[in-house]
Amino acid sequence: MRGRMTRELSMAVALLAIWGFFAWREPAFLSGRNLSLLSIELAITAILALGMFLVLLPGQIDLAAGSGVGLAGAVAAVLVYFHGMPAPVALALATAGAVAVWAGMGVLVAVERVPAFIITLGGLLVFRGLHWLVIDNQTVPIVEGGGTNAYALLTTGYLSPLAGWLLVAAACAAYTWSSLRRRARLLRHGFDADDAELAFLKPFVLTQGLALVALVANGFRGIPVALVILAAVAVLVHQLAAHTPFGRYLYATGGNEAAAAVSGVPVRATVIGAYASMGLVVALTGFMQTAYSGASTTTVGSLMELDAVAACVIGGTSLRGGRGTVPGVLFGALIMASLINGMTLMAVSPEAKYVARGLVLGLAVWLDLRIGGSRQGRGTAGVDGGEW
Amino acid sequence: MRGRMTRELSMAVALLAIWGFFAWREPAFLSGRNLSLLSIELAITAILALGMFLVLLPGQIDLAAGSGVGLAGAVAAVLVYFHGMPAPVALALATAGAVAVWAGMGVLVAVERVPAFIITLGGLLVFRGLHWLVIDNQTVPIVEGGGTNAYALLTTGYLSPLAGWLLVAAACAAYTWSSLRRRARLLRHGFDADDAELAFLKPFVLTQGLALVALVANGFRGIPVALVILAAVAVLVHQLAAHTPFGRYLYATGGNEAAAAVSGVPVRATVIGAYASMGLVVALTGFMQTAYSGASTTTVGSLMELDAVAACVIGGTSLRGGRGTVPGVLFGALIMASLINGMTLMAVSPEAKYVARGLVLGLAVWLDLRIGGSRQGRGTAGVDGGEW
Amino acid sequence: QRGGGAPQAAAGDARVVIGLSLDTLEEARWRADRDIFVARANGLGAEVVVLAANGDDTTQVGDVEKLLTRGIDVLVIVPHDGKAMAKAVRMAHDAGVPVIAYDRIVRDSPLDLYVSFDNVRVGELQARYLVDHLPTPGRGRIVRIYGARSDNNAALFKAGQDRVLAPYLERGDITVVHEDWAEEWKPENAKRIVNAAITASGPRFDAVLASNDGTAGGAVQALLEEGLAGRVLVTGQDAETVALQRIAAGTQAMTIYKPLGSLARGAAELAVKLARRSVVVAPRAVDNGATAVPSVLFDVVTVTRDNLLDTVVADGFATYDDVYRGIPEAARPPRPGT
Amino acid sequence: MSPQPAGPAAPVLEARGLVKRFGGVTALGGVGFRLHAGEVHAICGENGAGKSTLLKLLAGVHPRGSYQGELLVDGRPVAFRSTRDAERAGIAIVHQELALFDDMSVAENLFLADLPRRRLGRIDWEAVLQRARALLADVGIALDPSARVGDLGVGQRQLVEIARALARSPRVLVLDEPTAALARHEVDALLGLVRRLRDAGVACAYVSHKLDEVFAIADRITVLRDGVAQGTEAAGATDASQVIARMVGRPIQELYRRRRAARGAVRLRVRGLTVARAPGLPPLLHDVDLEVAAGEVLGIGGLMGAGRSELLLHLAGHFGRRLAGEVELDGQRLPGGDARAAARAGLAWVTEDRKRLGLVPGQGVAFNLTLASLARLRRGPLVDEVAELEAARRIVESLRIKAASLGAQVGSLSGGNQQKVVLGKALLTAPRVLLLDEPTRGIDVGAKLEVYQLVDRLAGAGCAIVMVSSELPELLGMADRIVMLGAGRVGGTFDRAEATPERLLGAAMRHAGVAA
Ligand SMILES: Nc1ncnc2c1ncn2[C@@H]1O[C@H](COP(=O)(O)OP(=O)(O)OP(=O)(O)O)[C@@H](O)[C@H]1O
Ligand SMILES: Nc1ncnc2c1ncn2[C@@H]1O[C@H](COP(=O)(O)OP(=O)(O)OP(=O)(O)O)[C@@H](O)[C@H]1O
Ligand SMILES: [Mg+2]
Ligand SMILES: [Mg+2]
Repeated sequence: MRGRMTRELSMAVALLAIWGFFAWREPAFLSGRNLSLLSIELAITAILALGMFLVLLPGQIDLAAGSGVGLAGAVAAVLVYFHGMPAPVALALATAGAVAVWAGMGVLVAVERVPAFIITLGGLLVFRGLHWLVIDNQTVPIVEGGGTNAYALLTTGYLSPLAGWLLVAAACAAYTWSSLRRRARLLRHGFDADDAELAFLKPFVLTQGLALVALVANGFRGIPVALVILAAVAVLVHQLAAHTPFGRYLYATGGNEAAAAVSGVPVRATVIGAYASMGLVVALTGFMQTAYSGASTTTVGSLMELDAVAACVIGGTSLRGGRGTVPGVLFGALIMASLINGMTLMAVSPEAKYVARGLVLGLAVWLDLRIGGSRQGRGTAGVDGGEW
Repeated sequence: MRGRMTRELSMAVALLAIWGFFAWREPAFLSGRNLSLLSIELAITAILALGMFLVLLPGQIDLAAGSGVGLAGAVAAVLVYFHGMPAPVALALATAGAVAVWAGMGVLVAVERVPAFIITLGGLLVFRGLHWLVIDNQTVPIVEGGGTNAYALLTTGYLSPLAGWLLVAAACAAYTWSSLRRRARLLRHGFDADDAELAFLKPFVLTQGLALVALVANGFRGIPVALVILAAVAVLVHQLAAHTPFGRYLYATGGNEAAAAVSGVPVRATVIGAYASMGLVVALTGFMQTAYSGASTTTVGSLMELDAVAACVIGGTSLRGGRGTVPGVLFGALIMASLINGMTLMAVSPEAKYVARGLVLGLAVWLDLRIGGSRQGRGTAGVDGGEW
Repeated sequence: QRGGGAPQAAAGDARVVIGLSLDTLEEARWRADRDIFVARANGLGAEVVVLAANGDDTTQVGDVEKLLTRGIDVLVIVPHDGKAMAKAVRMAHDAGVPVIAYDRIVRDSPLDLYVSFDNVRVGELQARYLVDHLPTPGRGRIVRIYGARSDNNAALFKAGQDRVLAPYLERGDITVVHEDWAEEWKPENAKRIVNAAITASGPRFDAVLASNDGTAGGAVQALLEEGLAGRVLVTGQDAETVALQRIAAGTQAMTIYKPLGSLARGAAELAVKLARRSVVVAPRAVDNGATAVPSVLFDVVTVTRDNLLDTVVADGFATYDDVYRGIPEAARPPRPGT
Repeated sequence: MSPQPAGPAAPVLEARGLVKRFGGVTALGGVGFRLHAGEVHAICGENGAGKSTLLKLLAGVHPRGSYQGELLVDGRPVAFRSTRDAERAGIAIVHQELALFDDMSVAENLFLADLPRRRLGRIDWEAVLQRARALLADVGIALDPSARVGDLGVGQRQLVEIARALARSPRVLVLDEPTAALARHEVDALLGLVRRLRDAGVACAYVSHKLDEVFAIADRITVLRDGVAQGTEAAGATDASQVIARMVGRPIQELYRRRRAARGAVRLRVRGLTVARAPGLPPLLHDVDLEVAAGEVLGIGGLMGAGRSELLLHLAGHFGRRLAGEVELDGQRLPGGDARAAARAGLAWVTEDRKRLGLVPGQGVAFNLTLASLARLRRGPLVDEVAELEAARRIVESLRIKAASLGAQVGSLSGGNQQKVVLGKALLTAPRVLLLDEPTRGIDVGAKLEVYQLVDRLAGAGCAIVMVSSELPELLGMADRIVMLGAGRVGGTFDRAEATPERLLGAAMRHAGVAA
């Protein structure tokens, strides 16, 4: 927990700097419209990053995420457009496929012990090839021209203002209730919890935040469905990682695989589980990314895996496994998404875009190290160093 | 050393399978012309892989290699073509730059302790941006139309048959002499060494091999300069890694960084040194790759870092650091290069190419695990697992 | 299967081998090119070996090497990069193989023949159509989406567009409210760009000058979500099926149809002639920096809602059902021949 | 080793007012310390007293600036930037946690920091091997210099570690629990070596929890408690009980107290067990028979490499291929290599190698304690946070684990407290059979006492306990019956009544001839 506060601070500083800069150079950046669109782009980046987070925790990696995104989206698109399947069915099928394939990769990593870097690098190539085969290098729309369907709605759907407000209200109520209840239990059993002030401040802040989101979003077209999906995924992954045995196993496996194994942690099942969940996430992201560009083309998804890893690491997830938090990952994703959105808004030239992205990536992590110091080695030089 | 023999066997099997297949489907594969060209392509892949090897040994990684290759080549090309610099000077300048920059990244990794994955991912983006800026998204030839210079000769130069034979002779002589001398010294001090038979067999086999190469190459245009460069680099890197303190520090740092630090290994200097060497290699590869395509364009170098890592891992280098050998890396690079060369020769469609590359990558490593078992752990389940 | 070695200058009707080195097969159009070309060549009794370089110059140089290794009588090349492939031409000539540049010229090299559509002209047609069909012809506010910054053709299209737009821009009759490069020709980037345009300067523009159908698709997607689709004029190129459907549906105004058929067939015929070392007639010449390259330039066609049937469908490039897919029978024009 | 004249009165190495903090924890709170040439200076203290930290400062592991206070060598102030500086000043350290490279040869490990070179900076391997052979002979260790360190047993590795420190013929030798992993005869060899060094004028700082050793070798003894020096005395002028009293701040009476519990029904029965590391390899365990009843403590002794750890590992389902024999727990057969089945049957195992197999160092105390029992701490699909904390707190209190909080990183605890966490993890699974491998390795008397009391309590509660130990007194004190292993065979089984050190050692040696 050491330096926890400061590390969150450093994140906030980085983010504020970025937002401030864009707002200054291009006021429209803070317009409700742009923020809504940003939230959709964020959702796509962040969901994939959350999946990557689950894979990084046990000390693995998934380089196939990007091309998997392309493939999943393509399969669904083809099923819908050429085989006239109802969108929900197509999505379900594609998802099932992705989960199976990723679980398979998990087996190769956990049971056959082939380094994940290799397996998923192989996956990257294979899936890209399949992706192009599936769409025959054509452009395959996800829906009959101009129409709409469940698939398209993933990124084009918005909640009605009323629905939005109800959702926000429900969320806040749920959070407040559960957090207060948790605190009560802790205190009852004589463990220390947040003091009263903080305990009431937190739900309050959350409520304000969500209200603000709703307000801004409703000012445009309402809360984007994509954002709701992100929220759901984030809550789910957080619960999974922090509060279920499976989550503990992820951390334990990443922290010391041998010790975990002899403590009765089903190491292999854990790793396979992580990859299976990644499959689920990859499929979901694939649908959203494809829906975002309206059709499946050969370029969908390329290099997204790197963005996902970057988001995780910016958010303090260790590439050696065993360390990381969901809020951190969300923060990291937000930084990446804001960057791209803002630069596009300013019509920055591609070269400059690359340079800026690279610098910010390095800077964010470096800043984090400096201020938060959370990755710094204890005691002797390099005790926990040499980390990628 | 356990399973050393078997692992080399498994490599050989994989390679023979690949060569056999191509020779069967496309006889031209074994033509002197193609083999010479293959050797040039191999040189480019392998040299970068050897650099990556030096970075992987201490447990780091370099994702910026690919775009670095592009940038280095571009800088040199611009200096030659637009500023009319003599090629050697231009190459020297670009090299110096690369070394400095990579050493810088090394410092960030070793001293500032920013994860290498992030620093070099940042580098990937930044260098690509700079690359495009430098050549202004144009195409910059490396030499005035049709002419030639030191730069172009890197991949278009060939040794005269005589020179080739002399070189081969010299190499064999040197090897035989040194190996016999070493054996003598070992025995003199009463340590065990190869028995006489083996001791004479080795140089013999080497001589045969080189003679064959010379024969085939001279059948086309002579031994390619690129191949000579590769040989030089390989010998150098092997000596460095296996027979100098710096090399041993690389292994130690990768094997157990904390232990290395407390046993007086200059961990930071070692890591920085590894990256500096990588800078050198990146520059060299950059020149060769650019020379190969005759001009610097925006696409030079993209994704080469992944091929390099793949070659290393296929060759048995551990991504956790501390394990790997130069011959292994060369083997891995040869597999990759042969694969791409052969498939192109067979005019395989791009999709199929991706799929095949992916499958072979996974297969090679899996086979290696199965037969060589060199990555498998002794004792309790998962005790040494979780490697990427 | 043929062995390696140097190609023999095939005489008379000997079975000739044509090497076709494509920049990429990632876009639908190039597959069409390939299929028609191969079909025609085979028809003329020639064998064709096809390689695609996935838009990477290094790969393409390698491809050419491989083709020469296999032994070919003529090289037909679609250079990813006009300047870079000069090296390929030299290599081919070293091996005694004549070279035809297909669709894109190879610069600074002793090219034997150039067969293409005029890419600059494509840009001109796009801009010309846009200018003429603005709500008030010749005046208005437009968004410009260029192709991949790293792709030379993108520059050519832009050049053509600029040539037409220049006077209007000078007079201020036409103003560009937003312009950007769509990295990798990615539709999602095009969508981002249009979104950015709307965010930055509101939905007050009359047209999006997109350089190809891919980016046009991204633009239309953004406009759809904005409810502007159909009201804002969008240009394109390549006559992708999806684009034709958009034109039929009215969300895209035009695309440039390059009668691939004639180009590919023509190129195949010329290639076979060259391979057999027989006479070739090239009416025009294009300067590639080194020489005036004998050229055969095919004309391109502007496809709009009105001439869909007479162009792409009549050519058999796209079927009636594909084009009008998802459009109610009532709204469709009568099926040709009925 | 270059012999030096017995040192002058001025201390070779002196520390003044050393203060070292790790985040919140104060490891050292102003420690002074003097080390003279030609003396062995023992440092005693409870787990977490700050012994290792002190030694690390002396040896430059923690660089200057990371602590306050000053170090003087030959009366001149020094500030080490790294262990290299310390080595140049003639100070070498043997770490508590092994710092060797498995993939490298013994010789290379010995000279890694300064490998002899030939022209072009290439390593002179022959010289390396020769120097290694010379050094090992000189130090009296029988090891092949070209052997791969990864293939050595725990003890042999420890010896390599010591030899490495001596490779630089230091003037000051710092040893942190060098004998923790050693068997009796190896310990004697080591002590002899240290004496020879002392006589050669080397100054030795020596940390050990084994007081008999300390008194056998030390000239002076400094006691640390909670990072503060409790004074230094000549070994002759004090005795074990005084030292212990100062270490723990309270006198400790008799260490081994066992209330005889009524010997209940047989819980664990092993018959004819023969086990190999892997199929095809020669068996490490031959035809082993043993029985443990409820309420009974079975001690297992033997020399280094006897295969005791392998026996326990195999019983716990973590190791080896069973070639013959069977294992029953409460009448239920346990298949080989099925750890989950063993755990489900109520069998728990505590490793001897806590660093590698015991802990997830990056995680908190509670996390580690409950890791093996999460299944029983569920509340719906989630882990019941409160139940988890309760369980953790119970263990922390009953084992007196010294940690800043339940969330404190285990990696930052001292060796002994880490060991307690490993024990606690096993206890939380409410085992019916408990396998302990060197449960008191590297922990202090106070902690030892607690462990013994715990064992006693568990036995009293009807748990069957198997305890592997290299320390005969421990076996004699705690076990109801003792099985001696030698080279993987049962060399003899004794009732506590008939057991004497001589007979036990005899039994351990019985098959020693067979050992590699
Ligand atoms: N790297 C570290 N980070 C944080 N705290 C540490 C670190 N190393 C030691 N400590 C703390 O400093 C105190 C002293 O630790 P030290 O290892 O010196 O104890 P010790 O006397 O060696 O105990 P033991 O006999 O178990 O080895 C302990 O409270 C420990 O928790
Ligand atoms: N890493 C290893 N590789 C190969 N053999 C090993 C390894 N570790 C131990 N052994 C062998 O296994 C046998 C038992 O080793 P071990 O030292 O664990 O026995 P032990 O009776 O538990 O002694 P102790 O627990 O005191 O070390 C010995 O023959 C030892 O040489
Ligand atoms: Mg200690
Ligand atoms: Mg043991």
